[in-house]
Formats: sequence, structure tokens, C-alpha cells
Amino acid sequence: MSSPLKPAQLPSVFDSLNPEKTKRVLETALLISQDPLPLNELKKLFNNELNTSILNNLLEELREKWADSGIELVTVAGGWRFHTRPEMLPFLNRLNPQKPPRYSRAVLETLTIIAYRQPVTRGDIEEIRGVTVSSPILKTLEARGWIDAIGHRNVPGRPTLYATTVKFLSDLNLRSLEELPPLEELGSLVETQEKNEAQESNEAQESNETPLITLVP
Amino acid sequence: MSSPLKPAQLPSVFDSLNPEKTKRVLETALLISQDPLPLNELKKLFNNELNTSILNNLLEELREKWADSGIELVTVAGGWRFHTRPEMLPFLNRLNPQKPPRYSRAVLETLTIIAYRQPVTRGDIEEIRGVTVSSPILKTLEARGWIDAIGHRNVPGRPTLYATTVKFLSDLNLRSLEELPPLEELGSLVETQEKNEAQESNEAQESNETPLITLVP
Amino acid sequence: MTQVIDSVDKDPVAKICGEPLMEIPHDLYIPPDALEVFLDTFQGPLDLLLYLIRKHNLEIRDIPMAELTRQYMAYVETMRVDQLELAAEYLLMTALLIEIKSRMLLPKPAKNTEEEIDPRAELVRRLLEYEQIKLAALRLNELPHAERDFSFVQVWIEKKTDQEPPHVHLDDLRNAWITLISRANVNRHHQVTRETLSVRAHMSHILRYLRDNEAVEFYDFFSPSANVAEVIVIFLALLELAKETLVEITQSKVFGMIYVKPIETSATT
Repeated sequence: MSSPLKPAQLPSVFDSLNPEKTKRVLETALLISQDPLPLNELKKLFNNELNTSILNNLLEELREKWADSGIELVTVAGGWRFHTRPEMLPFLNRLNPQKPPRYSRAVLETLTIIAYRQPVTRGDIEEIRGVTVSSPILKTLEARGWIDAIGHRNVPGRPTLYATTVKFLSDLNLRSLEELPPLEELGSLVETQEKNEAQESNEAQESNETPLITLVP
Repeated sequence: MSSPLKPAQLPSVFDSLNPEKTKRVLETALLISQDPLPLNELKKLFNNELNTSILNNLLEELREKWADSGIELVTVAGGWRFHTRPEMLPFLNRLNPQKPPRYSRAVLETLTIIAYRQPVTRGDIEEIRGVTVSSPILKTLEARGWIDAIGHRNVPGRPTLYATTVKFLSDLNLRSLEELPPLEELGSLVETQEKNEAQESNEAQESNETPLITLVP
Repeated sequence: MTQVIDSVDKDPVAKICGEPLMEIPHDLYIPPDALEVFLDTFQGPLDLLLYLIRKHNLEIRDIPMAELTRQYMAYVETMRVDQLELAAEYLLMTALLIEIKSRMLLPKPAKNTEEEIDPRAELVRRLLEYEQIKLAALRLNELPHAERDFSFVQVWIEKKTDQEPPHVHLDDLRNAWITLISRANVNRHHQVTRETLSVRAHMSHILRYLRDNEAVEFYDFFSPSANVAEVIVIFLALLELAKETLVEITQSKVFGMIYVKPIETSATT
């Protein structure tokens, strides 16, 4: 009986693990984890005795192993994760007939503004949407873990600043905010005859990555 | 996209699914579910168009497919479920090194008082700690098997007397209570004059020891 | 209410940017009983304006303010009947539209500056920005969403044992004791010695033994194999128990058997 006060001594990884066993451990860890596992987490499985390139190779092999199945291994913002392939959805939906809630346009627009303009205050969102943003809307997004309060703008009232989370990205299968669909260029929303103007406005936008933030002194 | 309300519009399972595809669907459903899936749930995946024996055969094949991996397909009370193999646990535990749970200060202090002052009543403990000792604290220690009620003090209310158990000693790798950290070295914390008193009382005890034994021939 | 809408319908839509618009698309008509649908349909004044502009193919960069304002007000009137609170934002926009319209009617001042600011510019900017977000929201919604479009793989972790109980290290006890002593500024340190501890340990031991045995002969507490120190400690423990009236030590006759009984037993019998 080893004392509970002393962690059991485990043999060095390379004493006991060949590549196949290593992959098996990786696979198991990824199969049990709901959250994506970043490389540094995966390395912990082997007491950090695996280097990144070996790890990446093994993960690629795992990805290929699962190529022809109902689940796939993907990299998202938070790391590596298994999830189901779209073609499985019709079958799986039969198991859970209750559909996940669909978000209202108000929620989606609020989320979009936060995603593209972050960090923003509720006032910023209201400015763009032209209507008040109710607390339940923000709470819905916070409860989903997609946005969180990251601070306060240093203006009277110190309004809360919201930003999207890593979970937002990984839940949408994205690795970074840059992978969000690009915003429709303002110019293309305008008729052709206004093309020149539109392009100007476009250039203005490009030269100033976040021009709209200037609305918020 | 066919409406989930009209299953009839979906092609019959056997039109679109060969055994391999069926197994893939089964595998996927089992991989995303933490709860065991009973046969009648699994049948829902195929609109109940698979009979039990075919289903069982496919599940057996799946079980064999996973025989040489970090997870295994098993039947438990609730149905079929994938779970991790025991040999994976040492690795997986490194991912979530559950911080060993810790007892609250109240529990630790109560345990300490019982260990050093046994047998003691709840009142004794309260007197030393200066705060009330809630029942859950004592229950926690009793449930752990580290203390037990060994009698009642013969005073009004007949309060229960608590003492530490053999299990307490063995769980802490002690052979006897005397192996508890000696408290002499804690003397520096105590007022010097009190220390002297203590020594006197100590000496008084020692000087009494020998004569008393004569009472027990 | 229908009068208002009728008046809109009958209004000659006439010309927009010089082009005649034959009729207002019938989806401008909002039946009163569909008000809730209407409210759900539009996210606010900007959304409604965008709808009107896009539906009627108005030039967003050259908005016919009179036309837009008239159509907009027809909707808002519909809403005002029931949903005054919500209409507030819409009413604010009405005021803005009228203001822009009137500023456009003002005679243009002598060209002082080359860049004359179009009174509609700010509104157009807001409309375009909102439309940009609106479209982005649609596309965002089309991205695969966890739980809606795919599930996470989540295999059960089979753990042999339940949750591990808390570990307690000897240092935890030591630290707890230090805390207690430094907190309680009382003279009870004399009981805090090793000697006392072993006595008290034996007190527990004796009491536990008595719990299962009604009366024990005094000598039985002293094992023949016990060394002198142990005998002393056991004896002290018995005396201490007697002093604390936890046990009763009786002797029926001189030099007779001495019995140790737990007090509680004697008390209950």
C-alpha cells in the first residue's frame, strides 16, 4: 500500500509506450473530453515527455484513422476535439427529439456585434441595433459561455465591456476570430451607381480596421 | 433538409444503410452519450426498423472492433456504453489532476482536538474552538471512520464522548497516537509563564507516577 | 387604424428617384391582428427602415425622405395603438426622419464649403452598419453550431473508486493545533503534552472497551505483557476517567474485586 500522501511512481513514458500505445492514450483522452484539448494539455498525458512535432504527427495519424467514421478529429480554438460529422445528425436527432433552442434575431445580432466589434458595451450594441438590448439577451449568451464581461470602459457609469470567449469559437468550429465570415463590405450593400462612393467608404474602412469604434469615445 | 416531423419521408434504413453504415451510426451514438443506451433507444436511431438480434450482432462486432483500444464497449444496467479501460486512468488522471479534496478548517480543527484531547464532547470542542461545532462536521469525521462515539459524559445532557479510531491512525500511517506531532515544539506559541505551569503540572504528574503503581499489586 | 393603412395604400407612390413606383408591395400592409408577428419581424426602427428601403428598391445613398418617412409612419401608427412603449424607439426615429426631411427642404446656403454634409449621411451610415451586422448575423447563424449541428464525443470515464476522500497530513493537524492555541489564549496547554496525550488515548481506549462490556475487572485492564510505563499510563487514565466521572470504580468489600463500570450503564440501570 503506497501512502496516499505520495503520488504513485509512474514509469517514464518511453519505458512503457510505443507510438501505438501513445496514440491509444491520446485517442482515449480526446474521446472522454468534451472540451477541446490544447497541445500542452495533451502533453501532460505523457508527463511532458513528448515533443510537439511527434505529438502533431500522432494526432494527424489519429485524424486519418477516423476519416471514415461518424466522428472526426478537428482543431478548433481550444485545441483538438472529436465531434460528430454532419451526416450523423439526422440519426442522432432521433435520439433527442427536443431541438436545441434556436436563438432569436435579437440574440444573434447582439452576438454578432460582440463578435465583430469586441470589446463593446451594451450601449455600443444599442447604438448599432437602434433598440435597447435587454438583460436576458446578454444573459442568454453569457449562460451559453459564448460571451463574458472582460472589464469596464473608463467613462461615466463604467459600462461593462463584453467580448466573445474561446468556447464561442470552438462551439462554432473556429480556430480564431479571423475565421468568422468576413463582414459584407459596406460598399457592396449600395447600388452600383454609388460604386465610387462605396469604394471610398470601403477604403476608409480598410485603412481603419475598426472605424465604428470611433463612435465610442 | 427533411422535417423531423415526417420520418416517413426518410428512406427506409435498409435502402440507405449497409451493416457498416449502421455500425457507424451506432458507434457515433454511443460515443456521444455518457449514459448507457438501452436497445430500444438504439433502435430509435433506425426508426425501429432494426430487430434486436441484428442490433445485438452489430453491437458485438463493435465491441470487438474496440477490443484493442483505450475504451471498451460494455453492457451495464442501463444498456450499452463506452467507457475507459482501467489502464488508461493513470494517464487520464494527469489531465485533470483532481486536487485532492481538502477538509475545511472547522473539520480539521475538530479532528485535531479529538485526536489530542480525546475523549471529548462536542462541548469540549466548542470550548476550545470558540465556535459551535455543527453536526455535519462530526458526521463527516464519523463517516470517514476516523472518530466514533465511545460513550457519554455523566453530566446533564449526557453529551457524547468522541475519540479517534484505529482507522484514523492507520490512514495517517501512525502506529499510535503518540506518533502525532509532538506538541512540545509548539511551546513557543504559548506564553512563557503558561509554559512553566505546564512543566510543573507535568512534573507533578511524573512525581506521582511511581507511588500510584503501588496501588495495583 | 385601417384608415391609416388605407391612406398609405391609396397614396400615389409616384416616383422614387425619378422612377414611378406603381404600387406599394402588398406586404407593407400589416393587419392589426398580426401586430405581434410584425413586432417579431422587425428588430427596431433601423430594421424597419432597411426593410422599406430594400423592399421598394430605394436608393440607400439617395433616400427619398418624403416617401420613406410616409411609409415608415404608417407602420408606426399601426404600432402606436397597442405597443406604445415599444413604439418609443420608433417614434424617436420618426422625429429624426422628419428632421432630416425638413433640413433637406431648407434652402441650401451659399457654398461655403466644398463638402456639404448631407443631412441623411448619418442615417445612411447607421443603416448600412446595421445591415452589415444583420447579414453577418445570418451568416453566423449558418455556421455549424455545437449541439445544434454536431455533438461532442464524450465517453464515460470509468473510475474504480468513488471520489477520493480528502487527504489529511500530519502537518494539517499540527497547523490546526497551532491555530487553535494561538487563537485560544487559555491555560489549557498543560493538557497538551505527550504524556497527557497517551493518558487520554488510553482513556478513549478504556471507554471504548467499556462500551461493549458492562463491568470489567480492574486487573483486566492491565495486560501481563504491559511494561511499567504502560501500566502507569493505564492507571492514570482510569483515575482520570474516575475524576471526570466517566467511569465508576467499585469494590464491594475490602480486598474484594474492583470493578470498573461505565457511568452511563450504571446510570441507566
